[in-house]
Amino acid sequence: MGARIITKPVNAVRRFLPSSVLGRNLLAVLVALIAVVLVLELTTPFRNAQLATMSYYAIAAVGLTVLTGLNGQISLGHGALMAVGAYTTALLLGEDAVPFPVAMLAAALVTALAGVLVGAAASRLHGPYLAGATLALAVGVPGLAIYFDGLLGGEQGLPVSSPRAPDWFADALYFLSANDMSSAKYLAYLGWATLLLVMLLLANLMASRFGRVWRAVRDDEVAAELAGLRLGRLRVLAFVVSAACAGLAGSVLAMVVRLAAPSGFTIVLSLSLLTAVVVGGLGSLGGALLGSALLVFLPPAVTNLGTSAGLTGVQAAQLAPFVYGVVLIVVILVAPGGVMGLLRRLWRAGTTTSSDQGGTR
Amino acid sequence: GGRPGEGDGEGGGASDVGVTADTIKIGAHFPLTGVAAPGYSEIPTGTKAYFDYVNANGGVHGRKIEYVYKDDAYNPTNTSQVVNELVLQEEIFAMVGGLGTPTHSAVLDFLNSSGVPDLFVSSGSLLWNQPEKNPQTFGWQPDYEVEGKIIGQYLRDHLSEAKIGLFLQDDDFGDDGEKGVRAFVGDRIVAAERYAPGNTDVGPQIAALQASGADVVVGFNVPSYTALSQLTSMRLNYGPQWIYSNVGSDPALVGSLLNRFSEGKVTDASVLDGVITTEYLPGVEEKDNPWTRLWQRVWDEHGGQGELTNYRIYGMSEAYTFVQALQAAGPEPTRAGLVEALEKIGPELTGPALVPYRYSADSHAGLSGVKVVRIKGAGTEDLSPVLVTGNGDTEITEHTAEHAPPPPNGIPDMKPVG
Amino acid sequence: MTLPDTSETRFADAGSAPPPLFTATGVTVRFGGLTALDTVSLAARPHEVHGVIGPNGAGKTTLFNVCCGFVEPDEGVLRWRGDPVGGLRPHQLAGMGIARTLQGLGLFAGLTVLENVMVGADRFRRTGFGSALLALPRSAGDERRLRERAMAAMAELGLADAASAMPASLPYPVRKRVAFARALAADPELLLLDEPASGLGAADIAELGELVRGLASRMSVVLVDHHMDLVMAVCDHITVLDFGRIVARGTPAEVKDDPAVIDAYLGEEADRSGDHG
Amino acid sequence: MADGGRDRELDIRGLTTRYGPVTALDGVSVLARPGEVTAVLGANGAGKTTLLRTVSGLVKGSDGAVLLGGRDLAGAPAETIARAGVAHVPEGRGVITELTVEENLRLGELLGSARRGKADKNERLASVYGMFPPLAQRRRQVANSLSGGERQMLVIGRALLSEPEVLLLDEPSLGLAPRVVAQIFGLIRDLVDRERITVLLVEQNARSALSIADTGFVLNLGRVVASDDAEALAADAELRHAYLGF
Amino acid sequence: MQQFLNITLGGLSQGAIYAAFALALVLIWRATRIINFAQGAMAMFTTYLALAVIESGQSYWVGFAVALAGGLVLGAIVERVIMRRVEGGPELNAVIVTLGLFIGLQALAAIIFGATFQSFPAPFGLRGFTFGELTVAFTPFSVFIIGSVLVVMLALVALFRFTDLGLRMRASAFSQEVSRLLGVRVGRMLTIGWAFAAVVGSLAGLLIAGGNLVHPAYMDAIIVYGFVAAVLGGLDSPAGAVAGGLIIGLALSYVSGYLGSELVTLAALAILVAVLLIRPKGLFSKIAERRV
Ligand SMILES: Nc1ncnc2c1ncn2[C@@H]1O[C@H](COP(=O)(O)OP(=O)(O)OP(=O)(O)O)[C@@H](O)[C@H]1O
Ligand SMILES: Nc1ncnc2c1ncn2[C@@H]1O[C@H](COP(=O)(O)OP(=O)(O)OP(=O)(O)O)[C@@H](O)[C@H]1O
Ligand SMILES: CC(C)C[C@H](N)C(=O)O
Ligand SMILES: [Mg+2]
Ligand SMILES: [Mg+2]
Repeated sequence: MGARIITKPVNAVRRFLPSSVLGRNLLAVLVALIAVVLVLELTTPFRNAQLATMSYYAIAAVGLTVLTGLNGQISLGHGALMAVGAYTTALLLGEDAVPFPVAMLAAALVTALAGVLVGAAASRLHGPYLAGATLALAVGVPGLAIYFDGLLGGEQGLPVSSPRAPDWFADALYFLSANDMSSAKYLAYLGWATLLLVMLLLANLMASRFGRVWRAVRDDEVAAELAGLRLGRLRVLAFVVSAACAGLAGSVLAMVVRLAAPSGFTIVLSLSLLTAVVVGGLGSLGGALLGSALLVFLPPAVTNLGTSAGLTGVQAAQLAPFVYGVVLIVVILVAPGGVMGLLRRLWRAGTTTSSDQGGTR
Repeated sequence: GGRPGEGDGEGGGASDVGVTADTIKIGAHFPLTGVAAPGYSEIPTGTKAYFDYVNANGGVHGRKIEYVYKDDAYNPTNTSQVVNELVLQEEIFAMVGGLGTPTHSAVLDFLNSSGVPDLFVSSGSLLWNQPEKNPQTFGWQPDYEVEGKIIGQYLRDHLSEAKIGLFLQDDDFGDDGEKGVRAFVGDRIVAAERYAPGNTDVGPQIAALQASGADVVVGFNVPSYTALSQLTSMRLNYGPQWIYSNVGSDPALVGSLLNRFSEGKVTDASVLDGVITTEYLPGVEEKDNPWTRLWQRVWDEHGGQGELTNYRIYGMSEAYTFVQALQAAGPEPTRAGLVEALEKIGPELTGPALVPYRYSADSHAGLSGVKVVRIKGAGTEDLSPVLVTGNGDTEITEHTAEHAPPPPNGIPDMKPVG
Repeated sequence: MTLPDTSETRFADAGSAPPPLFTATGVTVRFGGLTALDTVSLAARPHEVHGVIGPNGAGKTTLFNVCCGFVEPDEGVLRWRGDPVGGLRPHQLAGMGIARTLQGLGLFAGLTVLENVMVGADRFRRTGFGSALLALPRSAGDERRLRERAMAAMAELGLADAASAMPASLPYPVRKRVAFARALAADPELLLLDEPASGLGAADIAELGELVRGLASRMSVVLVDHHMDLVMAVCDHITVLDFGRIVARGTPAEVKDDPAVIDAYLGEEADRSGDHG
Repeated sequence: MADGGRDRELDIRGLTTRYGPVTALDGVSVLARPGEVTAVLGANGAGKTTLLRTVSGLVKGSDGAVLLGGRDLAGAPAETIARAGVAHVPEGRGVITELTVEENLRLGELLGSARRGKADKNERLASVYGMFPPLAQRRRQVANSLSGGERQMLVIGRALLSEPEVLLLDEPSLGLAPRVVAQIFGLIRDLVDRERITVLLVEQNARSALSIADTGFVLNLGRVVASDDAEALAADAELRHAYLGF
Repeated sequence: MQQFLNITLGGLSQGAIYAAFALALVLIWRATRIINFAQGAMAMFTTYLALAVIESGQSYWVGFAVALAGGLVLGAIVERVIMRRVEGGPELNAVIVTLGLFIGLQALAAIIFGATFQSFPAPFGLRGFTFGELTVAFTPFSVFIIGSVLVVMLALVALFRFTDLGLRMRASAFSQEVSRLLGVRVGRMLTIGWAFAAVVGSLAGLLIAGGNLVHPAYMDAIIVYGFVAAVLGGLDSPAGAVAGGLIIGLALSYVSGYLGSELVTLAALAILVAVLLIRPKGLFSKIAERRV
């Protein structure tokens, strides 16, 4: 088998990797960062803009995959948490603007706080009851913006003045690639830097005790409780972590879209996040990334196909959701573990022969 | 490290993005899917039909107009994405007719900072008229305040005893309209009920209007809510004089929606009979109007499936205005030139609309007025002359100029300016 | 109501044993109309294996559940080292030094064997959320310590090779030992075992018996099981429940011949199977 | 599905079952005769449960035949096999915990009356309640509230209600008090003698299983390593030592 | 007073609609332990079917029958072809598949039937009953709605409580393996569950559409409120679904009429959270669960 041959070099490479969690994760982030710079510098401004969009979906999705994949709590309401982050950002980047990193931090904090509330309620609920409550959250929270239209701008929302690239940054990249810094590209850098930071922190958590006990709580509540784990607290903590990510995602969204408006946080957004996470492969950061890419790149690709196949604009537009729906179904039917599950299965099919899984008797 | 100055010459000659020797590409965003799609998704089909018609007749300055419209599902997040796509990937020359207040707000900054002309937003919000801040953006339809004012004056002069109720969409649309109405009859408003778009149960709102004793209800709402409010008041046997803003009253659409409830005892087509509304474009029902005849011809030749509707006429009318602007921009159009030309020709611009445009160097507001009409059978009868006004305290005046018919070939003939 | 303390004192005086580590006194539990436990008392002494037996539905698991805080007794007091513990919650047990295995397996299916056992050792963690988030060296040190504890517990049960296996891939007796190791990793002073022998073959049961006897030198054990060979072989004291009441207590030998026990629980052939071992 | 009377033998021939790369059964042949209890013994992981699951159709064997009165059931869906009269008391979790005790029993009874025509269902329910008094008191309770042993009683009672021709018992003594084990074994023996049904009994506790069995098969690593009269097996010290642990 | 009465009556008929939808969810939940997010889209589809029939000149009732029959077939097909493969697997996978179905069906409907508003007839009058001077917001059609919902509820209670089929369906939902061992044709039960649920869903779709406007997304709001109603009632209980539907319908009507319609969605959230915090498994759930 082909994969068997490559395990040796892989093992050899593994030996050179740093042994500490932090070291390994940092190295991965560094590699990813280089990839991001390369991709952003080599692609068109339009792709940059799409990548910026993907970054906020992905930030929310990695947070959600921790909540749902690791801790087993389903949330159909992450869009609402993104709204909290987006509005916080919009308010802070309004009239007397604070520096945007401060706004982002504040967005994460405020949303985390909201996450404490939601998480505390959610920690008592299970399965469809949790789904129902979070679904209501998704449709309910945007209503707040309409009710407090004086502060939050009602249906129209709040405009956001997105940050411009500081000169040193633009210069540095020009020096590297001789490309100009468009605003789309800068926002993409911002989004991806945030995403990588979030992924670093989440990867740290997943490799730590928290990753383990969250999964334990997911798998068997009773046994977890007997081992001294406080179910409620751990659930709330998972919710808070995931909410903070959603808040950051909302913040990036607000800056990329330049607007925080209720119709940007419909139930469709919440459901899309969940589908992204599951299609990519529940519980895996890479899977969340893949799922977000699908969310951003699939619909326009399909619409374009439709248009070039001679469909009218309206039909082509409907084709995208149609294909998206079909893809969702097919992925789950064909690869119930999502794309990551599929990859892992392929990988394992190649490697098990070489490792000694003889069983212990 | 030293590098060439940024900003690709916004005023310079480099801005003929999207223009080739024989084509010019423009774009728009519309809700083609989702809750807002019904009705509004027809607008770009009208626009496209008219552009095809123009193209078939030689285009503008020899260039064919390529019109790309994309779906945003009425979600501002998507709008920002598809507009990115239009501007950065499709490299459109200008945005024409992008629809919706919250949606278009999301791309206002982007379009303006990228120097993309943003013409004729399909919405009557006041936001599009900020030439200082958003020099590229122009409104098109009469804004809701102007319409509200004219309705308010009508109420003051002709229904002077009535207690007035308002039925408002809970956003700028309702707010701007309310502002206009209140300016004239604020003291007689006994109830202002708002509905949240998406919540189709308007029973409580109508019940409250009924309880307030309003004998006239002014609705600033979209067409589906006109139908819903009519159905609900029928249920309650509540029969005030209804006045709907132009956006919500499309008699053809609403009438066809309502008259199908045959077994629901709404048999005759006259459900909307007697309802008051406003007009600024000749509609499908005015079969003899030369403009309508033109639109019918265009639709028959270049339309896709379906009938000509008022939404399609709306789209064609915007397209017509755009052709005028493009002609005025001259044989070598630039983005800056287009904006400049529109500002210049604004005052003398005529077309399918009954009223003049307000475009100038310091106004990007669209049409300046409406006439008040009563729906009668399939058509309408005028209740007021064509009235024009502006925002704020501007007087309402009569617009007496004759509405010119379209040119025989159906294509405007604006002379290049400057 | 009978005086709950009488039976307790009788047993407290019975030997010159050290004071009990954990006592449940006068515990009554009702589920609707059903009285699952009726003024039951139990004392767990250091270095002693205490057996609880009785017919199905007698209330054994319920008694464990009371001791663990899963069921709140309608009446009765729990004491840990003599101090009353009111409103006990299950997650407090580990911190107090009490561990329990479940009647089923209760393994975390998505965790490797090592991780399963590390969860058991979780009470020895020292660092918090912040250091985990930033993957500070402190957090890594913490992990190392937990891993060492877990490995020690696994080594004791012969599970060292299975560290990276998923529980589902293991034979049943091995899985049973994983659950055991997880309980031991908490380094408990009191170990509650609910049917540890169920589903095991004779050889495994014998091995289990030795293990439990060995543990008694370190901790106090309370054991519920229906395998009389095991119970009779490892217990110092036995409490017999029937219909939620205590019908007999004493040493294995005393209990085995108690007619009430034979009648309610062991049945006719009881002594024959008890002899073997 | 009127399958004629009872009194049919279960003839398992060369059954092979794989879980991915693991071969759990490797050409196992077992003959279980009506009116007899046939014990299947072996250490943990020998393949006993797999044998029963393959016979009842819960897992698909890759090879071999399962003949019930001459009809090959191998590969048929589990519900068809159940309707043909094979009742499987699974290892551990066999109750539907969300249903009440009585609903669980009614499911067995439904199968029984489908197979045997309408008998008096209340009477038959009552007979099970008579066998297991704890169930009678809890008939309206959700099975989730039952103790481990009570659940086991429920599953066995339910299987009996389905009027089986072949009864597959996977460790029926699991979690039961010694007295109840004796009672159940007695009951099975009675049933076999009276109704001449065919019983395949899987047990860890080889000694007590052999005490009621007529014949026995010993499995090891998915193969039959010995088969004989129950008494002969129990007397074979070497075998006992190597595979049966007593 | 009249306003209060009208708001109340309006809330009741709206609530009955939520209840109808919630009943479909409860049915499918009891029969397969899946929350069918595509319920609304399926109902929308069959409603368009009815509309096509009615527009071709047939009577309302022919269209009605066609929609229900269409639901039966659609439900069965969806179960057979798609859901079969995720039943009994991870809960979330089923959720995602139904979401995919929801998105796909809605788009398909827009492609086939167009994304425009269409009016849908009602079989009975849409004018409120009049008592002397007073007209109340209660029409013959409202009577029909409430009547149908009650009939469906009673039918479901009877199905699950008194019939063997109901027992088999529930058993299959809880444990496929054990059910199969008991000779239950699990596949058939699940198909029947989906088919029945789709019929009830289609009925809900018709009731909502009657005397109203339809477009491919017209069920969206109902999905949310219907789901909230079902959860409120406790998902397992048909009576709970109806109670939940009425509670939501009334409460939202009052909020909309007296506090402002922008608060409606928030109110739904508040009610749900308040109820679930006190009873985490809904109003009609049986508690006392044994964990160990
Ligand atoms: N939550 C509950 N609701 C109702 N009855 C319950 C509940 N929990 C336990 N019971 C009943 O209480 C009695 C005692 O149950 P318990 O589980 O303690 O028995 P046990 O002695 O452990 O039996 P086994 O040996 O069979 O495991 C049983 O009859 C059981 O049905
Ligand atoms: N679902 C499964 N997937 C993979 N392997 C399995 C599965 N079920 C059983 N096995 C393996 O098949 C072999 C036989 O298992 P089986 O459960 O039939 O044994 P058993 O004799 O019933 O053991 P026990 O006495 O523990 O119940 C074992 O090696 C087991 O690990
Ligand atoms: C004419 C319409 C497209 C206006 C729309 N209701 C808006 O303001 O968003
Ligand atoms: Mg027990
Ligand atoms: Mg087994």
